[in-house]
Amino acid sequence: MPPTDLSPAQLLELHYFMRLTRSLEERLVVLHRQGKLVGGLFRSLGQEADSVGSAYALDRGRGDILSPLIRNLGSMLVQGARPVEVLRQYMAKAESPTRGRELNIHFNDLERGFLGQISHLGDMVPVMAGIALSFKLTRQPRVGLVYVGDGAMSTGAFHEGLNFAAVQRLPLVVVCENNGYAYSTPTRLQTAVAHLKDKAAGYGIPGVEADGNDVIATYAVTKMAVDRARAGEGPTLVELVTYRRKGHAEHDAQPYVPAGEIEVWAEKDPLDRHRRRLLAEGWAAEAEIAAVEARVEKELDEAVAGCINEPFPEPGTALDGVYADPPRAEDEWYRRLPIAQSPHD
Amino acid sequence: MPPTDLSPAQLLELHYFMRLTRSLEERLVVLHRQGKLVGGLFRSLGQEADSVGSAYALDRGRGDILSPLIRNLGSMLVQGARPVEVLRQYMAKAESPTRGRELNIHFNDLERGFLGQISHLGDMVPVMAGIALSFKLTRQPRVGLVYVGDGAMSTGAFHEGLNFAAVQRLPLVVVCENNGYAYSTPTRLQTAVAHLKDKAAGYGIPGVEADGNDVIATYAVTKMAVDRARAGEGPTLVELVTYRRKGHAEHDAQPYVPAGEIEVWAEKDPLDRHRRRLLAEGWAAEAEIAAVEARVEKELDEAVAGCINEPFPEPGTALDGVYADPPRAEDEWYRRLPIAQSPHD
Amino acid sequence: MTEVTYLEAIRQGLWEEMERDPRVFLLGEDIGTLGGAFRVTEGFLDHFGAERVIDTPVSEVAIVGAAAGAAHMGLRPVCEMQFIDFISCAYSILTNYVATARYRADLSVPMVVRGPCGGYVRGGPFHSQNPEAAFVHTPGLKIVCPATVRDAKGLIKAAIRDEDPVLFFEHKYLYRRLKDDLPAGEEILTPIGRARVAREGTDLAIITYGAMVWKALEAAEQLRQTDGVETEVIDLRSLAPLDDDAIVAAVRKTHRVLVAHEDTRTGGLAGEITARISELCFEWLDAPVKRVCAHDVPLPYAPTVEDFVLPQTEDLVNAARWVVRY
Amino acid sequence: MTEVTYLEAIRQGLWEEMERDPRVFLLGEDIGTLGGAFRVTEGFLDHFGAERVIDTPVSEVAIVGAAAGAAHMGLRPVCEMQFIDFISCAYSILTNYVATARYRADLSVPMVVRGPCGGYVRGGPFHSQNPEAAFVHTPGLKIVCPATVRDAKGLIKAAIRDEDPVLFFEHKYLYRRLKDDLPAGEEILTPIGRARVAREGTDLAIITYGAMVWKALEAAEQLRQTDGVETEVIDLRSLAPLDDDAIVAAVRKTHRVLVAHEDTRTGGLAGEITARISELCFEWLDAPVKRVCAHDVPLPYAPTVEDFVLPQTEDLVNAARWVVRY
Ligand SMILES: Cc1ncc(C[n+]2csc(CCOP(=O)(O)OP(=O)(O)O)c2C)c(N)n1
Ligand SMILES: Cc1ncc(C[n+]2csc(CCOP(=O)(O)OP(=O)(O)O)c2C)c(N)n1
Ligand SMILES: [Mg+2]
Ligand SMILES: [Mg+2]
Repeated sequence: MPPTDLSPAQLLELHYFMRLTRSLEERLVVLHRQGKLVGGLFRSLGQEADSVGSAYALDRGRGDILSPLIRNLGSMLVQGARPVEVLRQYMAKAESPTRGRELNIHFNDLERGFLGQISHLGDMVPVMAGIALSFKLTRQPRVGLVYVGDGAMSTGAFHEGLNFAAVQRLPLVVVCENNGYAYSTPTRLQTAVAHLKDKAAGYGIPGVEADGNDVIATYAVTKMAVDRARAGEGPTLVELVTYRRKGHAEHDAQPYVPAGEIEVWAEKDPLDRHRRRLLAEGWAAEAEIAAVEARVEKELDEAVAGCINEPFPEPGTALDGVYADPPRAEDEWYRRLPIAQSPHD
Repeated sequence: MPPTDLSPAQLLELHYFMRLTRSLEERLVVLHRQGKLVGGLFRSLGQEADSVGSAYALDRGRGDILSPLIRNLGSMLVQGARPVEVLRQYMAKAESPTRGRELNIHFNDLERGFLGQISHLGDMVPVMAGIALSFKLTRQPRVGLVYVGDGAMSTGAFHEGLNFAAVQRLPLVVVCENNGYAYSTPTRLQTAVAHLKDKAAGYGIPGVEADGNDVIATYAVTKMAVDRARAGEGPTLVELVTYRRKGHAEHDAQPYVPAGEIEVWAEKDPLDRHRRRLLAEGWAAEAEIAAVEARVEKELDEAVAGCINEPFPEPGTALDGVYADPPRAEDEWYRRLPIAQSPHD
Repeated sequence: MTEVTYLEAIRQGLWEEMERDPRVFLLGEDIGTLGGAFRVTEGFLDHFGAERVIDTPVSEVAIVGAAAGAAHMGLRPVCEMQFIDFISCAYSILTNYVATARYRADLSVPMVVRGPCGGYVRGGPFHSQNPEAAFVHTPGLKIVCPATVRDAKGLIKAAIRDEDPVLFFEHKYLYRRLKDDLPAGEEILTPIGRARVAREGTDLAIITYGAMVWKALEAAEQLRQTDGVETEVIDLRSLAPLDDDAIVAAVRKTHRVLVAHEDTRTGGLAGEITARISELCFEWLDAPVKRVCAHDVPLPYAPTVEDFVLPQTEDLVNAARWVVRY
Repeated sequence: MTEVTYLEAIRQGLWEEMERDPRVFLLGEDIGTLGGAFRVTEGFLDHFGAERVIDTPVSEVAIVGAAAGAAHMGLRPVCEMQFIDFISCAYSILTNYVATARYRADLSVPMVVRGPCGGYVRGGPFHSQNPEAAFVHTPGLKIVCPATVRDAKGLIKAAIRDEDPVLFFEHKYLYRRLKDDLPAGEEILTPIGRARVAREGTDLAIITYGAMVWKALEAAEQLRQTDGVETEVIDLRSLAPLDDDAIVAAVRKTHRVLVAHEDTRTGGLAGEITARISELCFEWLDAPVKRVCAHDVPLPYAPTVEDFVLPQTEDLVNAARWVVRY
């Protein structure tokens, strides 16, 4: 018996999403080396379980919405983001969800249930509090979930947003991914608390913790928080303890990481763990798992093929859509030159 | 025996500072009604003990520095701010510490040990963290103390400043005056915590609480925090529970306060309480207390007389001192008109 | 017709929009039980209830951020900054998140941030600010500054109905000093992006906005009486987008221009307007465009120094004479 | 003489000042062990120790606020913003607390806030910003933008020695692309407030700063070769205070001016410069002052759209031709 309400099919689906996350990132690494990406590449290697498991605790059918941070690609895939969208984003294609305007996984679809982040850490907390507020005001039994890192929790925006959500008892779950580092900064230079969940006490809300590399545990702990939120009991701070095995971005060789640390965490790889467990518990057979993995690769083959040769956006599209009205920004005068008549006319 | 290290003379001095705070504000009320003040008047009626007792825990001789908020007049007086300075500030006199530039008790003297606040709540926390950081970096055994209200604690600046101070184990004491309201907003709409000191847990620092209307208790609890800071053990969050018996400012008739609430707290008046205790414990005789009170009134008579007829600043002084270099801002061209020559020359 | 104050006009505008559209709700510090520091929302809590009139913690980032999130979901939040000076706390989320949302992510953010701006009230450096310059510089935001009772109502209503984020800066000096008759039955809506000719004139134009419009009108009257000079006064009303057509029309008509605002000069909006004039109708100028703005210092609060720093009617008169005689 | 990059010049300037003055210390995110996102402070932690090279939490308000407090006490903090885009988070404390401290309270705040600004690097809307306009508008702050290797060093050193708060915006496009010889023994100090003639010319002046100086120089060369037009290029270097004398001298010499910057047009610094020209030397103009700036949109990141939005050398050439032919 699975330790949660998850069926074997769902447990296998968790594996699918984790594998999809990892393989998609691996494809991106290759494309990055080939010079096909525009901008940096951010990995979540070793953290797939926390994104996937926590997002899986939401109810897409009911319209729950999450807001990922840079390492929560997995959560977006769970919510229905398609690999080809991510690839197009990273390659700045005209057909990308943001039409080449915003980077990597900074894109959204509120219908499917994910809101795109901006780079400024912390801001998504008050914004997601606002989304949760709209659920409350319109009496919809929906839940919002926002990811923060150990670093993002030090921002003023995090504090203001979570405090507001707590006072208003909003249906919001705050998932804190404690992955040991904010860029190069270890958690002990980020905060003096022993556990990030301890920060919950300052907001009068519960703080709970789980092993972020155990996808079932991340699901289970988040599910409790989601249920609590949906029941009108307000926010929960969920700490998922994990580890960032790659650099902040691909260009970061992690000189600041003590020797051996990464290896220790490689042992705890969430995909290996879940895979072993699926087999050991008899929730899935080797062939089923292999089929899922093959499906992932096939989907990614198609996704890459489907967009690799697409063009960048047309230059002039850059002026559209700053406002609903006017619909287009002014073309600067110097671009309309050379003008035919003398300027005196 | 007094319950702390305070001598009877010091216990009487606490009364002096509380009485000075209250009487100075009473003078300001009169001046306000007479139309002599410029701008609003902010009272600390009923909160004198928390400002005075906590500031008294600092060691002025060693150069400790505090930063008050709008209701911490008492703390500034303890640090050596003179009533005439406060009066000049409120009357926007040329001779006021800020030369008529900043309002009310927004002024400072780092030599005497107080830093002037700005209106934007929260900002003084990181700034005082910086002052405490300078003590640490230069290996001076000095302590910084910053006041925040129940309201100010909701700001992002508070969060960032205190978190930084905690991580750096800075010699900083954060005194939170829980006076029930931020303007009209009751504390339950400000935060979901039961006690403001609970917020300490989110920073990995101790949170302690005391009766803010008991001047000895406020002294004692702050003293512990100050000693801790001086010993290099980092920040403490000190909650002093009190009550704002007047409106946010004089113009505020407190329509939002439930009937009877103010009266309950008037019973707990910190001056009355301390006075009764001085007598009951035999720490001071009625005549000694009366002499202190007379001294307060005399000092205030002199202070008012000494500045009431002073002029406002000269208009042109407004351009001095935006920068060290250049020392004076440009006089706008329209003020240098009418010009003698034709503009074509 | 009933005579109402500028403040009451804003109140009416908010009230009518909340009655008309259940998606509209308010959030801010002390706006509920107290009705706001200036009582703009007095009575709203009782009438509309605590879910539509939300007293928030002292958290400007949360106010703006939560409004943005709610706006994405189809609500129409109106945020109050207790004093507009505190909008600076939300500068990052406004300029980075809110302003860019439609452009970068096709997100609608129909929200309003309003609050009392401006000086001449002995408020000192942190209760007198005019923060428009930094926001006018931010593509994606709209900014309006009503000068009249009618526009106070017309612009707040238009701001709430706009599909994009609008900053609404109301001048606290005008709150209770300015009164005008407003027709009872009429729905007042002032289009965003359109300036108003506050006074017709042929010799000189003063282009300005907010409370300074009234100083310009005073100056214009004085100039007529003492100098026989006819001054046109343009009340921009909308600072983003700017009404280039109205600016150009005034320049073409008068050939001499003062651009005036209460905010400090360097980097202020007057520079932008001057540059537009230079670009759009340089040929029509008979004199240099000159600016009448506050001195480049934080605003001090003693009456003598505040009055010195801020532009006064007499300064406009002086400056106008210079430009006319040029 | 050794050839160094623009980045290395900043590094040297910081290093020398830290060696010279024990009051100087650094704080910022990832500046210690990592040496900063761009490695400007690589090796500093080992050499100067963790008390003078402080890795902070992700807290721009704390960084700036703590620097201000330390500066009051006589230290000389230099803050790094990992990307200058995040300075927006500290906008309130910078403009309200830091900028006003001397004026309102006689407090010295000798501190520097530095960080990588600018686009042309496919950084998207939040890693490419040019935030100068809002700060130039704030009395009490100084702002410098080095365009050359020499000024990168000379201005960081001058900024650290200044008694007032200085924002130092370093262009990340130039970090490793720009190289120059710097004399080994000489102490390089660039005075704040003084522009530089980057190229002499008589037919037209392009007034600009930062990375755009190099585009202006390219345009000038092209204009000489193809049109026989001699373009003067003014590198402002210091945006606050602005060097009015240098601006006026260029106008008097050439009578035709383009003001160019990478930041968006509306409300940008070019408007201020245009207004100053109008006020100070209108009579010397033979053509309207025209601006060449980014389009008024958030900066998109795909190469095609980024290049479209930002001004390019060819745009300057086109614009220059228009102004010269006017
Ligand atoms: C307000 C702000 N300051 C600085 C940065 C630069 N920055 C980008 S990611 C990052 C570290 C984030 O660490 P964490 O929140 O732990 O997330 P992780 O990368 O570990 O997933 C920093 C400092 C930023 N994006 N926003
Ligand atoms: C950032 C900011 N937002 C709003 C205000 C307006 N304001 C001034 S005092 C106040 C309430 C402060 O309450 P609290 O911190 O509890 O202090 P108290 O007045 O009770 O002493 C508010 C909201 C401000 N000064 N700063
Ligand atoms: Mg992290
Ligand atoms: Mg309070």
